[in-house]
Amino acid sequence: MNNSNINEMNDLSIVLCGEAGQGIQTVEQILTRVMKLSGFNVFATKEYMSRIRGGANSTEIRIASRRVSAFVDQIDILIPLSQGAIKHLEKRITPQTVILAEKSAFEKECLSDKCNIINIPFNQMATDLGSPIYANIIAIGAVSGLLGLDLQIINQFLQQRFSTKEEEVIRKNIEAAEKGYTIGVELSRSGKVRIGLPPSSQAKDEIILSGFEAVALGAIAGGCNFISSYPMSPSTGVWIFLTQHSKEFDIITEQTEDEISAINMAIGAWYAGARGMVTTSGGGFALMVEGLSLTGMLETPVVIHLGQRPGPATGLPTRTEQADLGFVLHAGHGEFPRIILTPGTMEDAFYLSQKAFDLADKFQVPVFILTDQYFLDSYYNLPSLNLSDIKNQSHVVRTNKEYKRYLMTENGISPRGIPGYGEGLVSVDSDEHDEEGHITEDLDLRTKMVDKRLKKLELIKEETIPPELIGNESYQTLIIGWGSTYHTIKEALDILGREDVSFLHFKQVYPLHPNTSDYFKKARKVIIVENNATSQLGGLIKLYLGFEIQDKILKYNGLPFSVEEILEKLKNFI
Amino acid sequence: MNNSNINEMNDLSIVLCGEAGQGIQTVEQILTRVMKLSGFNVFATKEYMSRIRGGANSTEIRIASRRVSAFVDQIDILIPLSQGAIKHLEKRITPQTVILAEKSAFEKECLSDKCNIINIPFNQMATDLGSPIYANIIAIGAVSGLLGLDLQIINQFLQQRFSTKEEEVIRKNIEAAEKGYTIGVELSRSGKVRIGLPPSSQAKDEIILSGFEAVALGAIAGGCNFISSYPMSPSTGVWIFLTQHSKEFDIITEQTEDEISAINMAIGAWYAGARGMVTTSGGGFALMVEGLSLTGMLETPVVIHLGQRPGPATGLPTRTEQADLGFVLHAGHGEFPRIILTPGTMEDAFYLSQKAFDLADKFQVPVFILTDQYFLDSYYNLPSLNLSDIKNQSHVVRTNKEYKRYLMTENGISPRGIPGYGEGLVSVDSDEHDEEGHITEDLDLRTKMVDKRLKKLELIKEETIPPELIGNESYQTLIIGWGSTYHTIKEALDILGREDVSFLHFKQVYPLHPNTSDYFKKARKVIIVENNATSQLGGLIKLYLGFEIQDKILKYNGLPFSVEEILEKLKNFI
Amino acid sequence: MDKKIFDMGDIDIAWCPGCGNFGILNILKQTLAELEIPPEKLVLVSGIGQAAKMPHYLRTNIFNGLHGRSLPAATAIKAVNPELTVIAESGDGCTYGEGGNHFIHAIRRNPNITNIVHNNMVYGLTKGQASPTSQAGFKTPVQVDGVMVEPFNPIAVAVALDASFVARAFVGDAPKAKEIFKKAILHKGYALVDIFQPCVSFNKVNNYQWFKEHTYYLEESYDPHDRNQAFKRATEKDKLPLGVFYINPNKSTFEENVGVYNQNKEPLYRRELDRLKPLQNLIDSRRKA
Amino acid sequence: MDKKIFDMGDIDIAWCPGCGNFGILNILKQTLAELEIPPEKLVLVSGIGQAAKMPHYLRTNIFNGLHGRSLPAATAIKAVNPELTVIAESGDGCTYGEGGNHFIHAIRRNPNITNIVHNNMVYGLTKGQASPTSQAGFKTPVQVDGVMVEPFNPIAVAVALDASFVARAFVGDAPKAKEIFKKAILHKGYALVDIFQPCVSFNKVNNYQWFKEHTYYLEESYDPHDRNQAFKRATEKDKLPLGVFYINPNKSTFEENVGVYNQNKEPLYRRELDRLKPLQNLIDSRRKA
Ligand SMILES: Cc1ncc(C[n+]2csc(CCOP(=O)(O)OP(=O)(O)O)c2C)c(N)n1
Ligand SMILES: Cc1ncc(C[n+]2csc(CCOP(=O)(O)OP(=O)(O)O)c2C)c(N)n1
Ligand code: SF4
Ligand code: SF4
Ligand SMILES: [Mg+2]
Ligand SMILES: [Mg+2]
Repeated sequence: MNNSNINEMNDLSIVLCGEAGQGIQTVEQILTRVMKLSGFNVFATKEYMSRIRGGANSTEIRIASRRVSAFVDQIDILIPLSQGAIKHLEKRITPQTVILAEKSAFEKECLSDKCNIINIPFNQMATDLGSPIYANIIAIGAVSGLLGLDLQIINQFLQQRFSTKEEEVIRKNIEAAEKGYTIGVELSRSGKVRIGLPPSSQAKDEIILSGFEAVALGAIAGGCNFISSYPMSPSTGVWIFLTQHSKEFDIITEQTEDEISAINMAIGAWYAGARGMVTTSGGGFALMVEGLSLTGMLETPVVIHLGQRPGPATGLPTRTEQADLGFVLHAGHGEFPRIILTPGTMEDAFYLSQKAFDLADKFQVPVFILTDQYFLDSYYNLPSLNLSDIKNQSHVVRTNKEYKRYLMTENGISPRGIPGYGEGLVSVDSDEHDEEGHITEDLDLRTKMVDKRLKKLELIKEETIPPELIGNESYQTLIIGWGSTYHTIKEALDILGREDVSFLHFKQVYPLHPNTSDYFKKARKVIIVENNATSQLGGLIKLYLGFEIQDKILKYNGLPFSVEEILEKLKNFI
Repeated sequence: MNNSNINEMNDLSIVLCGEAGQGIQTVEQILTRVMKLSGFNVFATKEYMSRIRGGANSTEIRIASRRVSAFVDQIDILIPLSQGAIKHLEKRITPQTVILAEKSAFEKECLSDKCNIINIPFNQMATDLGSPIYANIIAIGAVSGLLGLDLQIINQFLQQRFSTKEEEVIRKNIEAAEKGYTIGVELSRSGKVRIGLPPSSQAKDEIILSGFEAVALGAIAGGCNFISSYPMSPSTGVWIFLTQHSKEFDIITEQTEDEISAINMAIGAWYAGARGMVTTSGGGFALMVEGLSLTGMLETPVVIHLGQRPGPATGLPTRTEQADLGFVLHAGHGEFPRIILTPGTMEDAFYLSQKAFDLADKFQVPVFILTDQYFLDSYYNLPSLNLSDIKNQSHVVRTNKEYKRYLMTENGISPRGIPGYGEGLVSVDSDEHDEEGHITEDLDLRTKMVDKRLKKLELIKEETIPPELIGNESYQTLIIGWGSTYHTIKEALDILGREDVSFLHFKQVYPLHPNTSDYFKKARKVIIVENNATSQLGGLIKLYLGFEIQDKILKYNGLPFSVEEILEKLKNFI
Repeated sequence: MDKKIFDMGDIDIAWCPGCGNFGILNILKQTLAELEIPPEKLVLVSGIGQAAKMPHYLRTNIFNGLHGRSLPAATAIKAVNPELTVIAESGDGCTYGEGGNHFIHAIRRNPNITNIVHNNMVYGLTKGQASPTSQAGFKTPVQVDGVMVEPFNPIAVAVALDASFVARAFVGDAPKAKEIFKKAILHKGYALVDIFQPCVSFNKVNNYQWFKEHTYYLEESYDPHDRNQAFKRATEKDKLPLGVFYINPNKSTFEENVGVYNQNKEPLYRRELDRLKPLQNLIDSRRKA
Repeated sequence: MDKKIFDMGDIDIAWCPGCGNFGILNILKQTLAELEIPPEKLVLVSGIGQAAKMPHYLRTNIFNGLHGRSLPAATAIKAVNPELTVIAESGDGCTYGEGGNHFIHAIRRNPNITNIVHNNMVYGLTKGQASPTSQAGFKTPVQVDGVMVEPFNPIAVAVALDASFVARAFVGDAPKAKEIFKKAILHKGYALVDIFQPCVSFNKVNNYQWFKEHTYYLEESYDPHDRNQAFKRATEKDKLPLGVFYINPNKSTFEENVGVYNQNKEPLYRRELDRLKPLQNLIDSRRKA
């Protein structure tokens, strides 16, 4: 076997692959934290099957000197944790991939000569230590050794992490890490595997955030104090996070009997003075559509986090897709405005989720935070989140005796009172209603009420988050993307390094910012990238800007785009 | 008071207005039938409040020598049945409107000099006959007398209609009709009210059909043998009709606990070999959206009749609107094909509803029949329905041992088996699945399955019903409409009488017929008419044809367009 | 308190003359007045149907939501502001048909709200289809051969769900109905009052007379704390008992369970929206872990 | 019949090793074999969840629909083709949570189907949230202080709804469970079997041991025809009885009630699609009326 010199670039991709329930998540967590504490930038993402045990799941961890935040196909180091792992990743394994594994156990999966297995008897070593469960920690140690980390950092971290465990357990884990570490160092020293990856001190003190954490933290920042939901992958993480911090932040959190109840509770909560949200996925949201229409008529704010996954119906519950945009845009009978936010970065997710509550409250409309499994389940380090500009304003008014919930105003927004605050009465009604909120059959009033509700869209446009242009202002080719593809496209373009190609990322897809057309007019060529089969943002752009995008890069097998994939597909076009 | 010469045109509009529960419907039914039997063409439509008793509801009955099938503002004869009726119709009453009423009772509602009340002491006369309930029949008699009908026809009809009642009741009713008739004849003879309206023998033997009857009959023609629904205005009529004829046609009809159950039952019914449908309105359909997505994944046929009414939410439950098109087009998470039919005439409703079942069965997709309250609650006479071309083909196959429900085929359509018919097994699955219908995590197969499902859309396009062009091929101006506005726009254009203005009516709005663009290219000016606030078909045309329609005639107060309104608005544009 | 305080003034009520809903409106106003509940502190929550129009006819805060969905909204309103008296009111179809799942789970959740169900054994607003409580044999335009199944028994189901308060009333006996309403509102926890209400337009079978003949009151000595006993009485068929069937006083309420009122009794709207300091701490904690 | 006829061959089963679902799969195969039900004449209908994957592991016709919606689909399938044996099978969350309303109304409708509910007192597939049947105090990532309410009691509710067959089984006792399955499938009408099934991954409390200790069988002499008695036994708390709680043999089935089989026993798919002659008559009748 030849010696392996892994990328002279400042970037390493480690993939762990094994069965569900085998502890991949623990390895992933420890490894990313230890790497960050050692001064590396980290990124992790996972793909997994819809099952609790067995199958083949994998996590990719990127470790780099510069920031990394996107999925790559490349595997520099593969650590297979169970049979079938190598087969599962077949397409991504190259002769450059170093496989750290018990050779005898995995050799038979290597059908090609691509398999560069460095034999490490993880299991034997673990058993020697007293139990096979130490194998994972040995692997962590080995990688750390390869990278030449400071063993102290690892030991400290393990100590802290297992602090609730018995002394013996801690000791064994540290011992396991050290055993692995020695092997790693040895591999590196012997030249068998050589990794040239300088740490960058910047990362050390940064925070690590996943998509679901960023959304949840943003919700807290936005004053969320009520969440009613029904479990559904991949959206449940947001709710779990909020629940686990519900005491610190006075959040009512309730598991409902179904999604219909969830949305109606959230609406009731806003009515009574809370800032409520729901978190769900496409199928759960399908059950909330009537409730969505209710918010349109009641002019109740509501925040809906929708983590997309491949449909139709149950589809691929644990996979990713961006195929619910058209649905969300048109959901609900009747006509009423809405806002759709589509964060691309952890910062986006945080600030937009915060803003979602303010927008909902201010305009009395439903606001969507549209993410996907890939986004929610990925994480990386970032400097921090700046809270200094966050100031939530409650748009609730104290009512007086003359209060009318649907007072006709010039801009269509009626001051929103809540019951019990002031002397007035607050009446909201799902029927067409008069200014007081009482059911009406006055058909002239009906027209006025429709106009009043729709008018708000113009106001909303004034506060629309413009798309972000990444790259040169004077581009010839413009790449379009939205939501979770942000970092992947950005990294691909970085690599492409073409001055004339820029990237326009939409963080709010509806309503579109009034100046959006300008970007299209300037471009000679426009290419859209979407994780769906029918180019839904393309449709939206055609509908609202009249601009038809011919060149499309679409993917809908349940996996996110990789940087390489974007790069290659782009090359076909430009 | 001046004498009234009502239209020398061949057309008379009679409006009855009164409280809910006052028997307007009976008057309307008898009057239209008697008129038709006397050789007049008839059209009737109603507008009513969401209540069971009280309020102010009205029915318009048009009687004409030529065919009439659209709502007009004009009121030639008004018969107010209760206090408030004149006020309710204020805007439509002109000095030419002849009001047949007890003067003393209604005079005070006449604030303007527009009120031309011909005093007929209906109540007194009825009381003289023994009960005020005969007032309505007296009114029927009066109108018949005015028009110079054959009294025999009226008497015969009443005899038949009340045949289950006691002899005495029949006699009294006939007597009441005769009393009214005498007054009518007298009014006519005296010249107080003169109506020049020749009957046309063609109508006599024709059938009268309402929108909901036409849809229901079409469903029967399409082999519908299962309907599961939950009551919701204005869609319930279809279901009631099917239920009332369920014995003749072997139809399983079930009231479900909610709309979710309704759609899932209909899907289960198709799976097991029935032809199922649901009927609902926007709010009920909102609850079926997850089920819709299920049909997308299972590739189960289903037929959904959706009678539109104004939203959002409960909105105006008994009114009309065309504002659920965008919703229906994009409803459901994930991506899958569908078909949306939008009948404009009773013939359309019948033939398209029949065809809906065949299309659903053939392409294994959900098919929508999109109507609205105005359409469902209107009726007129038509020659008949031609059944000779109707031949339903069951697309169900007998399975053999090797049967695979999702067999990959060239055109994307897998032969559909049903359990218990043949030796094969039929497995359907809401998860992404393999050819056999079993859950899969094979992501390459996923892509193939998405392609397979979406591919069907191309086939569907080949069978799309093209839009109907009414008027000259060589138009300058093209009016666009869909669904229920058919007759109204048509009549307005008839009156307008411009050679250069034609009307393109969409009976299928999705997918669009491949040649549709041609119509737009030829037009100098395009004007779209929609009963909604945001021009939803306009959006669809922009999305799929890239053609933006600037000139819009929109209405969204809960009422249908009238012929005059279209005419007037058109004049602003051309 | 004068019950006039709840009057809406000169409005047009969409119910049919003679409808039992008028009586319930009246009884409810009287109850609220006697309990001295000010309109500003009360929220009437309803779904869609004839019964569900009630909130429009009683001057107070109202939340007239979707058909079948009154209970989730009412539960949340009470949880967010426990200072409010919350009454969810709707029809039998709305509550037991479309809303059946919420009915089950609201009972389990046990918010301190009152649930008044106008049981006319029919779908009124949609013109007379069978409701879950329609009696077997009841004919309608879509039950052409009559209802084939036994009526849904909300009392028995509520007892099976160990509801904290379960009662049945009849609008034809206003004084007794008022007493039941009072007990229900004063009860801490979810309180169901299924109230028989004749629909004069679409239910010609179960009219005032029928209800009078087919009901009687649970005897004075009846102890509503025995669940098995309650079930037995709830399933009687010849005559339907009226009164309070069951009380379980040992259940904590949803508002107690949600936790946010353990230390701080303020309703949510009176609390700070910005919790930046603990948020900063939480964010900072991500530096290490 | 050999139960192997239902084997799927060499497939990858997505359940965790040791999961109670394996036992249920086995018991069901055995039951079907002993009842000689051919795979072609059987339809397994399910929702979504771990339990709901069952149909994929048993060779027959399957309809794996939406979470919570197995019962409407199963009801319709049976109604459209009564020659099929239809079993609706899903988890506790699917059936009593998301599907709660269908549970109530399917019981009322009484289709001749069997409803097997894998009751592991947890949401398995979504990784361990509480289900309606989770015991009070059960801690999960979203019930951080433990479940605050009493578990949903499907047996008591089914009895309250006068279900035609109500039983509870435990997968840990295969022979007895099989007998209960058999009775349920042979029963004419809706038959509920709530079967205790340990979830080894997410429910560490209610494991095999716990179920063994907390259950016992209704005595031989127990008469399942007494509804009050059934309710009483259904609400026992210390130990949960197993067996057939309640049978109401007097209910007509949904298929009987729908009417289309009164004269003609053929399933719908074997009937003519074109009914043009009566249709022509019906149309013609509109000439006069
Ligand atoms: C989702 C939905 N489905 C159906 C309807 C139509 N609908 C309005 S009221 C009603 C039934 C009302 O019956 P009930 O709740 O018993 O009230 P009642 O009118 O008898 O007082 C129905 C089915 C609706 N508004 N929304
Ligand atoms: C509408 C909808 N909401 C939520 C989900 C997510 N979901 C899948 S399975 C499940 C719970 C499963 O619990 P249970 O029915 O008890 O089955 P188990 O996995 O425990 O066997 C949920 C909530 C879904 N698929 N569809
Ligand atoms: S329809 Fe029945 S319930 Fe509705 S208002 Fe009239 S009488 Fe009352
Ligand atoms: S998660 Fe629980 S129920 Fe699901 S397969 Fe694993 S042990 Fe069984
Ligand atoms: Mg009712
Ligand atoms: Mg479960």
